[in-house]
Amino acid sequence: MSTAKQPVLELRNLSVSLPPGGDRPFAVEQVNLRVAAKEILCIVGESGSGKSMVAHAIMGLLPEPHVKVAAGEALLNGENLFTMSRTRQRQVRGVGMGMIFQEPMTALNPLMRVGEQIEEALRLHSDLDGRGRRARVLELLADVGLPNPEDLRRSYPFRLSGGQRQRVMIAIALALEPDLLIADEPTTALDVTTQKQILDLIRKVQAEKGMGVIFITHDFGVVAEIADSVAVMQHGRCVEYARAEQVLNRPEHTYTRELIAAVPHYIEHREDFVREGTALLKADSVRKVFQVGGGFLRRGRELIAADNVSLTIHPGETVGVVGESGSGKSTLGRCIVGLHKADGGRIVFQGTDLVGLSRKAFRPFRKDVQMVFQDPYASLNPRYRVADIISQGPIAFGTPRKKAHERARELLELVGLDASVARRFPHEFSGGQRQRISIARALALDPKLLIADEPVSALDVSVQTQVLDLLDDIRYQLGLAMLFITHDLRVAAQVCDTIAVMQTGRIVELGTCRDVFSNPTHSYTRTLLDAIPGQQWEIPADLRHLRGERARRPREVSR
Amino acid sequence: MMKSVGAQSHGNPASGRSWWAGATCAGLLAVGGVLVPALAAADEPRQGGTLNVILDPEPPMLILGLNQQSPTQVVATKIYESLLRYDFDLEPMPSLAREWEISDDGLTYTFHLQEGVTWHDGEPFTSHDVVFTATEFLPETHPRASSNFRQLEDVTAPDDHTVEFHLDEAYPAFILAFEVASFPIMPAHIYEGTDYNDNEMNDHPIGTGPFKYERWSRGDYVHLVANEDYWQEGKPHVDEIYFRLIPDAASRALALETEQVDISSYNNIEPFDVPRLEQLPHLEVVTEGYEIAAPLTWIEINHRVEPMDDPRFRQAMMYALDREFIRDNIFMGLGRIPTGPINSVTIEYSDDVHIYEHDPDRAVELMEEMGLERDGNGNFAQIEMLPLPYGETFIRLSEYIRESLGQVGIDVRLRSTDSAGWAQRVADWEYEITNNFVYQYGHPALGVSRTYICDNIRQGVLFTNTMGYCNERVDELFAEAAVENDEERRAAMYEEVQQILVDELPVLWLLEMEFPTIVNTRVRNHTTSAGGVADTFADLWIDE
Amino acid sequence: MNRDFWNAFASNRGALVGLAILVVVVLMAIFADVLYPRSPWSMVTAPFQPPLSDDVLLGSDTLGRDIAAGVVHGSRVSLLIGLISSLVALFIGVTLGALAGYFGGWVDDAIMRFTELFQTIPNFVLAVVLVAIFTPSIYSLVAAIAIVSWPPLARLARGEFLSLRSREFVLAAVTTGQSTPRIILREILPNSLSPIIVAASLTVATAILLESALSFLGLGDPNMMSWGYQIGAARTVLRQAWWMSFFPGIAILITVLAINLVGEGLNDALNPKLARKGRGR
Amino acid sequence: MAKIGLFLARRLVKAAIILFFIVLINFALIRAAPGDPAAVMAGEAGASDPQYVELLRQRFGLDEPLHTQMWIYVSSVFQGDLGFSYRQGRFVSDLILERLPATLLLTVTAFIFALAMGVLLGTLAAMKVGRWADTAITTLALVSYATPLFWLGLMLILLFSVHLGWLPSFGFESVGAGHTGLARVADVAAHMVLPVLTLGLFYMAVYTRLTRSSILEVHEMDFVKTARAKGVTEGNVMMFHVLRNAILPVITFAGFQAGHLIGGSILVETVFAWPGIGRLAFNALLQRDYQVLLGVFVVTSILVLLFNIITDLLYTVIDPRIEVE
Repeated sequence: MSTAKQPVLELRNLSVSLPPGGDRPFAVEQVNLRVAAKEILCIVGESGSGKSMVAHAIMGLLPEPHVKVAAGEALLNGENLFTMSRTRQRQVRGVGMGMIFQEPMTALNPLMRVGEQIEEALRLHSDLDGRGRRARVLELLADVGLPNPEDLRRSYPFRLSGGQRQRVMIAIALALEPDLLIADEPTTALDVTTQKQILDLIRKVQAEKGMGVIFITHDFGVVAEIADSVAVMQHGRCVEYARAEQVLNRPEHTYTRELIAAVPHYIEHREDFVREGTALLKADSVRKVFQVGGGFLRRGRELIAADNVSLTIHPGETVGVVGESGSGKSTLGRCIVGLHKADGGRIVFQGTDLVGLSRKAFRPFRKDVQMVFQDPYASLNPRYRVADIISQGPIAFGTPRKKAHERARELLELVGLDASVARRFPHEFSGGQRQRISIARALALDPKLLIADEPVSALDVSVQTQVLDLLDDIRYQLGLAMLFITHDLRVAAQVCDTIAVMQTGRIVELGTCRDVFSNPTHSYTRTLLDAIPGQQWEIPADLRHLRGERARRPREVSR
Repeated sequence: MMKSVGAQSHGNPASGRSWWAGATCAGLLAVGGVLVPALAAADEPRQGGTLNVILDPEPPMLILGLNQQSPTQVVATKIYESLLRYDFDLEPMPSLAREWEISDDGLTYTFHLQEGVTWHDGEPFTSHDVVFTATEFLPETHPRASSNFRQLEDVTAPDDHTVEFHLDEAYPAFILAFEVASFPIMPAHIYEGTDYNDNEMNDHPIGTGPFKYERWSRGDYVHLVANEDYWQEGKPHVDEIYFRLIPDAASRALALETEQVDISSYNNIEPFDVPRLEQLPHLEVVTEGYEIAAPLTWIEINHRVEPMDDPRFRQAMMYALDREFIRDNIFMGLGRIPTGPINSVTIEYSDDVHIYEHDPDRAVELMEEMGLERDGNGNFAQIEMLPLPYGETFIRLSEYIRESLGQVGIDVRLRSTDSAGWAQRVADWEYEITNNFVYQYGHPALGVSRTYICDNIRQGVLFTNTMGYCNERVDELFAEAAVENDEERRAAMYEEVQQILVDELPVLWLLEMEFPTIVNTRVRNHTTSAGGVADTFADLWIDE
Repeated sequence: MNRDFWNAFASNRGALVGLAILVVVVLMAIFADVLYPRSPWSMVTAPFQPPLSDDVLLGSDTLGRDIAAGVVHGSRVSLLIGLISSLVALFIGVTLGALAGYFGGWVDDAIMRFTELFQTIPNFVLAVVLVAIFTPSIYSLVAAIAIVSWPPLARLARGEFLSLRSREFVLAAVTTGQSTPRIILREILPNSLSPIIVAASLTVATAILLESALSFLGLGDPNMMSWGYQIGAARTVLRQAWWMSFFPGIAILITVLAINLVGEGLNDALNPKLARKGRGR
Repeated sequence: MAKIGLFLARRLVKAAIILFFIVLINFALIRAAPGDPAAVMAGEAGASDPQYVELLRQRFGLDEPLHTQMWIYVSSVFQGDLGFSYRQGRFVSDLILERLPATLLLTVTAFIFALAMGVLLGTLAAMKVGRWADTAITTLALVSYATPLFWLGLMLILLFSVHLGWLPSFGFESVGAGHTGLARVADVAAHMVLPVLTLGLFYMAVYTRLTRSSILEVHEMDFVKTARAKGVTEGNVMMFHVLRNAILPVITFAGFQAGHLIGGSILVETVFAWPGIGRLAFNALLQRDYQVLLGVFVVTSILVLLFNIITDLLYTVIDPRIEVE
């Protein structure tokens, strides 16, 4: 457990109540935690575990009166945050503790200059005069590694990238050198390379200032990267709380074990895919340009989303396209499936160039190329029953309704759902189940190629694994080719035969999965690999085998 | 015949206008003016004070020679004058003409002008101005000049203060043509040789009257001040007049009530408000001063539409209407129930005609007699009515007509139009029934016959025989009576024509309308002639 | 689903009150001929009878017509015109908004410029002109009110379509080969309806206000007794007979209020996410 | 500065194009009206002489082909000439310019009143959400939002002018009272109270509701949490973080509503006998004075466009995210 030193923060029996009528009475139930100076405590859990509520309760940011602290104490340097006066609370915020939020795009006031926002805390809680505050702002901006502090001070948030904003947030939180820093999923919305920088920064400032840190995350990779101690939360309860080394390597609670087992990680890969016969799909110098910000009497900027992109997919092959946001990976997928019209190049599918085909001429190919989308909550029409959703494609292509519905029930079983759910509506399902339905819909047309656009990134890790396994299974069973788009190299590593790494609209590296991981040739690929959090941590062997088996299963011969 | 003018609204949007033209009045020989005592008993007039008069709607301009709508008249009659004024019995009185004679053959009218009269800009007023007005200005600008002066051969000015009008045919009614709105004398020195409509002085009227133009704040008020050089010594009595533009009827009533204004005229005040205002101690209501107009309102019927071509059907409609109710509840007692086409105050009126009482049963009988049958809803006929779009009273009236006719089985649907649409539909005979009111100008030859004679069935022209009624005997009687010098024979002819018309009911006469002039009791001598409020106000004074 | 909807709706007390009032008004409209079998135009008593006089509950007007009968029959016109013109506006607005939002590009540009044009002309002025030009009748009133009411609905529909068009289930419909009309009508439209229904319910309220304002200015259908007409007719006798304008005005006020309340309730029930921002945190 | 100039130029071009179409639409609409203007004019002048009608027709160019009339009108509008009112014998631009100040005074005052009160009440309600003050304000807003403004005007007259006698019920000022200087200002102000209240109350309700919901929405946003986490006082959170952001949609909407406000002034000017262009328009409409009506249309549309441009400019000042380029 944590050090014997006087803790900076101690939570005793913290319970946070939810408004009546919800699915459970408490968001957080009887949580006990301690954070000492220079300690980083990671609270890990899946969505709905109550981990963010803990942070909000400490900061006094719960959406009262609906959600409020029901019991317990939070002692900051021995002083109970829940019983102190409002004025004292305000003083403690900022001076005693600072907080960083998940979404850097919305956490800064869009109408205030960056400098003012940092200064505001100083003005309230320090004796510095104007000049002193300005100097301190510049110092803070430099401390969090932002270039040109002088210019940046006068910028508005909208001009900053997500990573830069998160740095500004850190600067705000650090402005008064608090004893405790609470970081609520501060890197979740960031690209992996940025995430690494921010993690490094937090670790650096924490070491320099000797702060205690509560770091909330869902990612065990991140935990492995920075945690001194770990608390695992499930359904509002803390199920395991111990030193990081112990939790990571010798987890005790079943739930922790499941979570860790589900962490995607690079594993010794199955045998390389052998390309046979002619390519199913051949993309050649595909180019896509968007007009941005155009309007009446005004030409927009050109944004090149895909430039000179070439790749091939053979029957039975899974090609992973990996890249950070804005790299053009989704654009590529959508060009192939015909949602975007490519501006240049050729996309040859079984001998036919799809680029430039009219809507009508494209239609027959729709059957062959299907797509699974990212957001399970947005990809199913909430007004239709599951059976209708799945059979919409076949019906559009002339299958009798009754037959299509029968097929839908078969497909439901194929994706691991009960056939009886066909009559239900999407809102009755969880995210993972919806993603299964989404897959069933894509399969309904018996496609030859499946485009999976970040199919698991909106899901919790445990569910992620199941869906990945399902996709992999189905691919084997049906002999599908798949284009798997993801931002997460670890995920790609689990399902892909071939990996294409994209950066700003171009493919910078293309090779077998093994090659890309073990022998990256492009510096960007190396940067990406480097940025994967928690690389030095090996998932305990006893958990690893749970997943290894399937991955190494011999390939079935594709039909 | 004359086709002078017709229906007017004074209250609402579009507005009314003109007076008249001349007409033959056999026996009406030139008489020197005798001043009729003013209506309000005069104490010693007090000098000074400000008069506030309601003006509605806003006149388009104040140049009386170019525009004769009633709001224009209310203001401009203080600025401009004519040769004559008329008393309540339509006898001429002197104005800019001090004396006048008419030759025995009725062809020459000689006017002797007042001396020492100057225009507001200081220029002297002479006979040249009169000649210019009669021969140059009005023929070009006055909508009815061509008919007023049809018999006019020429106009001469023997000297600066004498004018002679020569006619090519005797036309006794000509003596009535010198009322100020028909014959406002315009300053020759300003208008001669210019484009009258585009004269730069058009926004600053120059006349000879007792009040001078001072300021016009559009949408708000017109301000006139006393003319110190007025030719009648010691007049006018008040220092200034504000004509206040108050477009809302309720606000106008309130303004009278709160003494913010002193005078309202025409239908400034909705009839509903009159009884209440009349009760207030500081207000009096006068209905004199509209003798020339003598408006008569009726239901106009398109005889081209069945079954209204049948006199029995028109009679049935008449029997269905309770005209006393109309007078008492819609016009709030302002008016008299007419017996026929001629207003009871108009010359040649006769009451020896059939009287239509309110008798719905008779109405039903008549329609059954005609062989009409009730439809599923119990209606004998369906009629569309265009309400006259001139203010609320007429809308109420239309609603009343719909109800009353509905009760005897005539289903009336109202169809709204604006004034333009109304005018076009009526003129083009594209209507079934409508209501209308028309001025009579004192004599049947001037304002009555035009409505009923066959000659005047002219498509596209308003205020003609738009019903399409035609009876040759009626034409004959009107034509002969107009030139008949013998009083008895003329009376007999007019009596006959009235009897025929009352039997055949070309239109359904509803009411001889009375306009209320509502005046604060501190104002004296306000109504001194048939011009009423549209007179000079030279004699008007304000008591403490 | 329906139960949830009703519960969400019923949790807004104002909405329930509004619904109750609206039901009363609708019943009044339906049973007008039972309550007051005679035409509201018929002159049943002496003019200017004050409220609570012998036979006229709310007094009589200048011609002795029963104000209460007018108020009861007037509800028909208000509801009829409010409803029909809103439906027409809804049709125009949703059609244009859907086309603009779905097709984007120059179609969107053209339609939105067109919408902007109509939003720039002061809408009441436009309504007055339209009714006056095409002569007041129930048809011209409906048309004029619809013509000035559609732009906000078009903008709303466009926004919904624009955001739904790129929603993944719509993309899925494209990739599974659905036809464009089907995508618009079956995939997007049903999902965009909630906010549109709410907006449309508020449009009904606005339409009733517009109708009353036009009638007040004397631009109502002369054969249909309406509240605006009653107030317009009473304006000149405001001093003698306050009841003539007071009661019809109250009728408009509570009807419009009720519709707004119901609209808010619908909003709470149909757009739970938006509802929260409107009320407590 | 140059950027703002360019922005303005672009907005003006756009406004001109919209204006062009508005003029076309209006022209078409009014031409669709029944009734030959010349015949109507002649009829009202009491003359039914066809030659006189023909004369009028020529005099006012009504005998030209329609497209010529339209083209003449459109091109002259863009030269600032709104034509000549034959009914009033004056230039339309003069007529409108005379009436414009009264309307602007009324609408701008009502607008400012509505906006100020709306934002104030909305903020108050949002701060006291769920408590009696909120309930009271929300109810007031709901009721004001449902009140027909012409009726409200009448009721206010009944109460304040007729029964209490506190305020004048019509007109712009007490004409002939000879007030000058401050006394005149006070006199005009007294005349303005009821019309401004009547016109403003509805819009106040709109802005109140909008401000309230906007504030509640912004209140939920992350950056407000950030501010709280900094220990900013609730008052400052409201002033500097919430209100500033919440006001943006209110401004957008308010800019949009300028046109409605001018439309509403037709009713208010009619009820209160206010000498403005709303009344001018209504009278012109009834008199079929095409030139004046078209003029009023064009001018009110220009006002709306101007209002929109001002709103946009204001927006760029308040919101740094809006690029003026």
